[in-house]
Amino acid sequence: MKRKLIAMGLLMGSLNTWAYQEAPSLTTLVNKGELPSVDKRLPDNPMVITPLNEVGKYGGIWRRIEPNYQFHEWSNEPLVTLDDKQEYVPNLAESFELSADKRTYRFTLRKGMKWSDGEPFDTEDVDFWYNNLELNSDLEPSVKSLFSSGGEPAKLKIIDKQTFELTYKEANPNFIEMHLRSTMEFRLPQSPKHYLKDYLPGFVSDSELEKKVSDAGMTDWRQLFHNRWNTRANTNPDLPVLYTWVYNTDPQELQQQAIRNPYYWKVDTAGNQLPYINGMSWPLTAEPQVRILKALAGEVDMDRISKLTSDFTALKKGEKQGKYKTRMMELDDHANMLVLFPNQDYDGEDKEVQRLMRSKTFRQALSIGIDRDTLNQILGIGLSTPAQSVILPSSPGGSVETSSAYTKTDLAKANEMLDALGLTERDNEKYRLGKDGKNLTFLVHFQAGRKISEEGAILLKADMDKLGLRFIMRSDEKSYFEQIRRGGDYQMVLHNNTSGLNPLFGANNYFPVMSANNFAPKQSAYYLSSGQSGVKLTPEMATLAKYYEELLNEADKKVFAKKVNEVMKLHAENLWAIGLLRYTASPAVVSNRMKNVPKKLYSVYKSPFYHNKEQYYISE
Amino acid sequence: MLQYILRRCLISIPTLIIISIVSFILIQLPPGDFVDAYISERLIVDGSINDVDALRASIQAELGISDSMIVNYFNWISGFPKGDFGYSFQHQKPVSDLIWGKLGLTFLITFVTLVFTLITAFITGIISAMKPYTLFDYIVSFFGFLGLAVPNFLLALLLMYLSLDWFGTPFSGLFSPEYLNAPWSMDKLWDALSHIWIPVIVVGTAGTASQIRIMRATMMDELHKPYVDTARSKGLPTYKVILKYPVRHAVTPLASTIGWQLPELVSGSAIVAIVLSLPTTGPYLLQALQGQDMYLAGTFLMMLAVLTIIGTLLSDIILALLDPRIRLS
Amino acid sequence: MNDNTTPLVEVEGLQMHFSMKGGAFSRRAGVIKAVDGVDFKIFPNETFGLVGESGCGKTTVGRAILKAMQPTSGKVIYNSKNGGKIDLVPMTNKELRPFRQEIQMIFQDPYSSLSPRMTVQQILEEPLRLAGHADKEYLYEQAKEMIQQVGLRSSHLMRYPHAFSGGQRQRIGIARSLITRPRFIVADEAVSALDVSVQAQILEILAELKNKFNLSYLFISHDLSVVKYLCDRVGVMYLGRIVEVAPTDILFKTPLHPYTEALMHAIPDINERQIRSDILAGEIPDAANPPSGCAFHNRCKYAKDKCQSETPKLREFTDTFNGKEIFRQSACHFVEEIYYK
Amino acid sequence: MTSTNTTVPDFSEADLEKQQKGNDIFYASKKRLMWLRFKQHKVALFSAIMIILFYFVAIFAHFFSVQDINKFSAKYTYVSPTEIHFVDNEGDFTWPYIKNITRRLNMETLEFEYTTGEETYPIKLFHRGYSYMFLGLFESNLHLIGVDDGGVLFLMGSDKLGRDIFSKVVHGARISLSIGLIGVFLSLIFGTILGGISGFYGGRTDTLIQRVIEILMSFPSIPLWMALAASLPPQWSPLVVYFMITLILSLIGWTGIARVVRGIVMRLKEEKYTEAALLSGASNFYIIRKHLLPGATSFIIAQATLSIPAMIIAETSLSFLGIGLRPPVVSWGVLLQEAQSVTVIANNPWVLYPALFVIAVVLFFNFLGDGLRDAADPYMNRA
Amino acid sequence: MRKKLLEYKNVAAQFNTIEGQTNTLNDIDLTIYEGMSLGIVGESGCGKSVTARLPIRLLPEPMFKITNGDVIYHRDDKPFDVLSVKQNGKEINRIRGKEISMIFQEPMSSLSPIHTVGSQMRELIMQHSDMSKEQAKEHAINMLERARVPRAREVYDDYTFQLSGGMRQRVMIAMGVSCSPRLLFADEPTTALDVTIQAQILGLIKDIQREENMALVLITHDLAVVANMVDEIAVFYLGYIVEQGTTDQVLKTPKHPYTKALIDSIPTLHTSEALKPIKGSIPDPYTKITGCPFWMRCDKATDQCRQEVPPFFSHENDHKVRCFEA
Repeated sequence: MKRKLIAMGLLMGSLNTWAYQEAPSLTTLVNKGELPSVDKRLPDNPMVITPLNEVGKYGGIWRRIEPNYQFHEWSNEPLVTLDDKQEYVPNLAESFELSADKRTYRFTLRKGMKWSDGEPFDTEDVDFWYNNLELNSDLEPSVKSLFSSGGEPAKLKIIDKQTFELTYKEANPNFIEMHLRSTMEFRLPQSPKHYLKDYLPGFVSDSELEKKVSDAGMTDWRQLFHNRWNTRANTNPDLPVLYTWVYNTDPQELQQQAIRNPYYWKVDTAGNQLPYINGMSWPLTAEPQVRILKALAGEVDMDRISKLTSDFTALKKGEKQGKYKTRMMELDDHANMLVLFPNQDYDGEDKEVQRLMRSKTFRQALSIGIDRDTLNQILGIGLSTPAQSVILPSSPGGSVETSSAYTKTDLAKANEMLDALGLTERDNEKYRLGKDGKNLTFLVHFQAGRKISEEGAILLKADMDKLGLRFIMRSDEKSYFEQIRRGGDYQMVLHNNTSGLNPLFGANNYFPVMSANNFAPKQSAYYLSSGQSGVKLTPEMATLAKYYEELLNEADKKVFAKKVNEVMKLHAENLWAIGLLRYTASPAVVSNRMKNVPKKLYSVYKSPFYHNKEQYYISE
Repeated sequence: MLQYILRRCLISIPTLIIISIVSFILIQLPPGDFVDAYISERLIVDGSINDVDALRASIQAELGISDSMIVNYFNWISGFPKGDFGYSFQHQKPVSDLIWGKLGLTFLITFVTLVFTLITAFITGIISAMKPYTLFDYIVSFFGFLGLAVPNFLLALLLMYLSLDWFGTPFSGLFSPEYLNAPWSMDKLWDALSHIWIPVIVVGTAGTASQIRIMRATMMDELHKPYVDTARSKGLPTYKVILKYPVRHAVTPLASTIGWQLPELVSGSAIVAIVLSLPTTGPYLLQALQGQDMYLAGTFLMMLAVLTIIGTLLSDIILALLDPRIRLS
Repeated sequence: MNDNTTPLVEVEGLQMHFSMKGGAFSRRAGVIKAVDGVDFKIFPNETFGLVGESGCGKTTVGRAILKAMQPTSGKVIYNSKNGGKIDLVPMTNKELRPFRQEIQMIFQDPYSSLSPRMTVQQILEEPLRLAGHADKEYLYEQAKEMIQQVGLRSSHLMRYPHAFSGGQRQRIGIARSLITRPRFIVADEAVSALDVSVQAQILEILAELKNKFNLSYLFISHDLSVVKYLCDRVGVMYLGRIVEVAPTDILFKTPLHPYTEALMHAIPDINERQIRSDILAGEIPDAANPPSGCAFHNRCKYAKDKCQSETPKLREFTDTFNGKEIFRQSACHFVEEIYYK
Repeated sequence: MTSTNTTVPDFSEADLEKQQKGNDIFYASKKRLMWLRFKQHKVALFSAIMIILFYFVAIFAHFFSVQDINKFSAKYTYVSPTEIHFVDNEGDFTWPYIKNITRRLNMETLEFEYTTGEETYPIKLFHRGYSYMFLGLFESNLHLIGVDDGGVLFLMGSDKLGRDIFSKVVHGARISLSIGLIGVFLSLIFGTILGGISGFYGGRTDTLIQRVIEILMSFPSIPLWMALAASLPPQWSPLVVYFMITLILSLIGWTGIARVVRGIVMRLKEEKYTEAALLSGASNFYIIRKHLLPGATSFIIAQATLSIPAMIIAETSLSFLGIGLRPPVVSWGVLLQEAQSVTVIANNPWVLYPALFVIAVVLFFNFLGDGLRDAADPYMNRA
Repeated sequence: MRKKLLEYKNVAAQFNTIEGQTNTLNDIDLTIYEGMSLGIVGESGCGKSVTARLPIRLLPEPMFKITNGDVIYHRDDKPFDVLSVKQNGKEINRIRGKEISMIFQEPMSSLSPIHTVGSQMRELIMQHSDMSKEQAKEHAINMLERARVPRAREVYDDYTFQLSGGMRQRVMIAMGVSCSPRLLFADEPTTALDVTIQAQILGLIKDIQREENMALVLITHDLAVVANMVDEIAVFYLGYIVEQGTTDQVLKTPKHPYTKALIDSIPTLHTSEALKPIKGSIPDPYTKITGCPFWMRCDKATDQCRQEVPPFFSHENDHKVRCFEA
């Protein structure tokens, strides 16, 4: 009965006659006069969230375990977001419109929205954020791809207090999804003008700024600014934000925490200001082992605990004692956890290696020589799927055929193909000699400390031994591994594919157009620098690059899917990247006291967050 | 005495300078630097950045570092007299804001461990030496050797797991939740001391073994010194003889172990802290080293060395206090 | 070439000063004059005794002559077999090498002076090897002969030093020092560490070998009675200086220096029943801070004002003993007044 | 009764010798004395035998390993140590045999569960198993023990990749034990040379070297290792890294040895027999070669023996932190790194077996070093 | 009649070490009377120090084992068997330092270098009396002055390493007599000292013995030292007393070949006879010797000497000799 009334009230919400409820702790503050009443804190048209199961109760602290530096990632508030069905849902912006030429986005912000310190949030902040921060070459020497097209930054036009337009040079239909998935890059929700301008040259006098910098023990105003802006880590608890919970601990404290944003702009269907949960807390650092132990001890309410599927068992066994449920948290965007990339741009001494890596037959032979089932059994405890390095079959343009091409092990066929390439002679250790009669060695780099890679490397080497191919697996420290990849002179790397849903997010996995491309790094550099550096694109790579440009501007979803499928077919046939296994889910725990938690959990990283985390509540 | 301390301090200065240079070179040895690592990460997130050099220059300017190691070194070292140890790139804070708390806790653990090992070695060493080749002696030396043989990190891991099994909560950290963010007070110190036993046991095991051996050996030597006979010939009861003479003499070599024990303990606490997630220097140093946060790593290394130098100094002073021959000759 | 009137070794103005560094807590520094101008001569086939209490510098003199220490100044003139008179002081280790086999040393401690890792044979052969002999047969023959000379048997050559008693070890030490057929041997407290009965044996051997091999000894000892037994002439040292030199017989009969006199009285004697503790008051002064004038004045019962202010020189005296005229030296201002009254 | 002839016969000796007969201690060399003394130290003797055994097994790692450590098996991940049966179905004692196992994934806990089958496989001695190069000389497939195809023998269980942990331990011993040896060898070279120079020449040289040692010792070793290991050029091959780690360990390890050597050299230099040689015209080189080094050897060996376990522990610690050796290199430290997960300790505790070997070897080395140190100077009581 | 103070009755003792067994003492029969001075003379390893340490049980038991005999201490005319009580027990501690005290050979190592002279003296005085700390200090300074220590009050607060060897031995003596013991053992008190200092110290010991009227046992390897110091002499050889008598008896009319040889082998200052060394050397302590301990070095040894240990014959005026010939 009551719920019905509430539902009716919701319809009248727009009339602004609604009386909202708030958390008891805030009511106390309001009564003391330290905080305006809830109606004055909420925007005129707060975003209404339908609780997953039921309207929750206020209170409690959500004990987490994720490391500190991800706070911004899992707190971010995009302009527009996606729901379960991948439909657009308004968020910061009440509404948005994309122009017919797909170049101009018009966003309308909610009227009366406020930063967590009560200051109003409007297009003035947007202007400051975009023109003074994002396009400030002192802070960002090159414009992020999120805000550029055709080599030029998008133009911001402020229409009024609530409305602004972002105009790209070329058609750019993917901004919404891009800004959703590049949470680290979209920093509007933590860029309040009224606060940050005090630390930016041009807004304060140089001498004043200099004093602030030296008072903080720093030497450059940018050090101070990044510190205030929480750029690389949580360094500033005073920064006003638009988040659900506001970081409010000293960054050096062992136990970090965030408390509710009294000006948070979402309400539930009963008119209760969200979030229900008072705050979050998480340790400054937690070793992988400590995370598991804490989870087992029931000291984590909800979080991903480990990246290793194999940790599931231990967590599962401790459910009763720790009063939690173990769930698999999906990494929906991650296509492949192991991909072998033969470098098409390798131009080193060993021309035989170069010849073979550029041969489609060779790559196909490698692919069918890999025993993916065993890999799956060992690395994914049988829960993974052997797959090529293409997007998920369920994504637009994906298909089972492309995903499973050349994944069936056929040693006889593989050997036959290798023989056909002239690799018939063998040395005294039974390894194949090159066509030139010399020893044939392939050097594969992988990132040290990445368990999947370490174990995968051992298994892969065993498979290659069976083919008579001498693979040397080299583990490299992370920063050096990145350096090798950037240099582009390697033979092969064993790494992952980070783009399973849409080939444009993580385009380096499919197109030779960006840095961090693993199969044609030098051609990518050529493309990226418009011919300034790198190696000219081969025809087949040029084809891929052309597809990329077309997809960037393609707004029609069907055409988009069709073109993606064509790209994937190219990949499945040519195997520039030899995929091994799909990502498996990571074990997570959900405490029995956490309510309104969806069945399906997604990882925070580059995905639509925890679903409506503001409507979770705690009930003992 | 004062003059001696002053002179010892002066002697330490060139040592410190060399240590600072060595520390700095060490952390600069790996190829690439923080800027490189940072750029790499940026490129993974946003692969469309094409002007890497501009990015590098901008970040270098912001961080106030140059390509020249020497310039960076002098920038760093010149701040020391002012208490300015440079800027932490990872934490975006002056190093001086970051290190003291961790060093304090490192010191606390090291100090408590030192006291613990000294007391243990003192008592068991005396008993072992008084009753050599008895069951007690054998048990002590067996456990001593075992302590030496079990790698610290393994012990830490096992204790952590067992504490979950036995007490239902894993041991990690140094404080109860209510004191985590509390300012330092007697209660918090007490709380820390009640948590400190696992790291102390873990770090202390190896050192205790060798100290017991030293104490036992010197006690056995001293027990047969002529002055012990003299003391006995005076008709003093055994306990008075033992405590006043051999024990008093054997304490000196035990005290002199403090000097080299300290670096070992600091090392031990570093690795244990990494396993147990203790907020001491260990994990931060490792993180700083791996992240090539050079000023932070360098300052940590330097401070740890200074800590041990101070330890050696203290141990020398204690020795001088204990032994009039050093003090007066 | 050598007759018994040309000195084999002449020590002239030998000085050995040590600079003293301040200890950890003290900044005290200064110079210890361990040997402060010592002159004496040793003739062929003569045993020259050097006696004095600990810290008087007698051992330092011995080591300086052997060049185990580099003297601060002075000369050590050695009348070598083939090279005539040479001053050892300015010579380098390398230059000294040819003369090493002519000058040897016997050590005090029979335990530390033999390497525990070598057999007796190896120990005995070592000096010969160092002198350039390599023929195994010859080396063995020499070792065998020498071990027999000191009263041990050739079967002992195979043993390690730890199998021997102190006296036997000292014999091995003597054999080692004699194997290169030296002409001059410095024996530093060679019998002090031995038991009374063994001490006598070693003294015997030393005396016999001296005549057999025509040796000269510098015999350093604190024990006047031992010196008396073995030495032809004796020099008495006190605080870095020689205070008296005389042929043994006459020295012990009529000393010409109050210190020698006191020393002799202090030695207990089986045949005497009176402890003479009143003879010498006080203790030996600190070498770093010696008394002014005659260093002995503060313990000397004859001391006068002059002794405090003026350092006495070593003066020559002529005496008659058993009808012969004998030259002797003393460094006392009042020899005439006290002893030739 | 006065003996005036030069030979003073020890004529009591003939009689004495009768009693001493059989007491060969009088003819015993220094080395022999050490050995006699060492033999009395039973624990040390036992440790020495065990250590030799360990090294023997490490050298012939392939022969002693049951399975190829490069062979992994998806069918056998995390198998607990194989149960060896001594009693057949009739209840009679029989030649030890094992039973086959089959795997099933428990979908509830996502855990592999193994059930024992009925097929039996006897454990064979000198079994023909996988083939390998015997010490790099010739191909062989002989192994100490093994079972026929179809059965799997995991003496200490298997790891995540289905590899036999026992075989990995045997292979890991190669690296871990040799790191200790090589590291100590390098430390010995540095330590002996620098300590020797320091003790022999004294003066300023000594002060300088002591200063260097002081500085090195005032660095806490683990942070220093972390810094050094992090500074290894990453492009180096695992083998080079292995040697560099050893070198790093020894760079820090030499200080202890140098101090010992310095002390001994200073003492031996003061020994009168050294002076005797010097006064016979021996050169410095002769003194060092003939008197100082032989005198110091036993102490150095004892000290070195005590340093080896420290190196082994250091290797495991570094590898554990992930800054030392890394898979696919197999060392005990790497094996322990695989065991560092709580999940593993809880579910597959047998992965911790390598730790027992580390502990055992370190214990044995310590006992051995202790025994050697005691035996090093049989004259100690005599002096 | 002299009053017995300490009696050794047929004492035999051994050391059992890893290397073997030594017969350290054999059939020691010795009586010390009140106020007498006795010299025990012998070469190293003859058992003279063990004899001194035995009555106050200062030996490393159980490595040191008494296999036969009794040691009786006569206190208040009540015989007290010192071997019957616990080694470091209360009964022994009552005697140690108070009734029997010792002066050791090396004053350097026999005094702790890290404690002050005062601290080491005071503890002894306070252990055996009811004196307060202050009183004990005054008493100690008094004793130091009696031992002719100059600046006694300052020396009281000095550390022993700051003193010269002679001064240290004076401190030892002052300490040894500070509780007015009835018996003072002086174990080679002057071996480490220079001759001139030796003379001073010997004089001091003799003076103090006379003043305090205590018994003195002076242990030395140097016959000349005892000649000046004691009334009676016991000559030790290989754990046996081979000769015992008044000083004159032993030195002027020695009866045992060893004593004779010993006297002959000492170079003296005032006579000019040739030395007559004893042939051979002292056997290794682990050697088992049958018969007379000296037969191997004795010219007059007979078959009887080789097989039987001679009894300790008493000759005229209590001059005892262990020799068949005498």
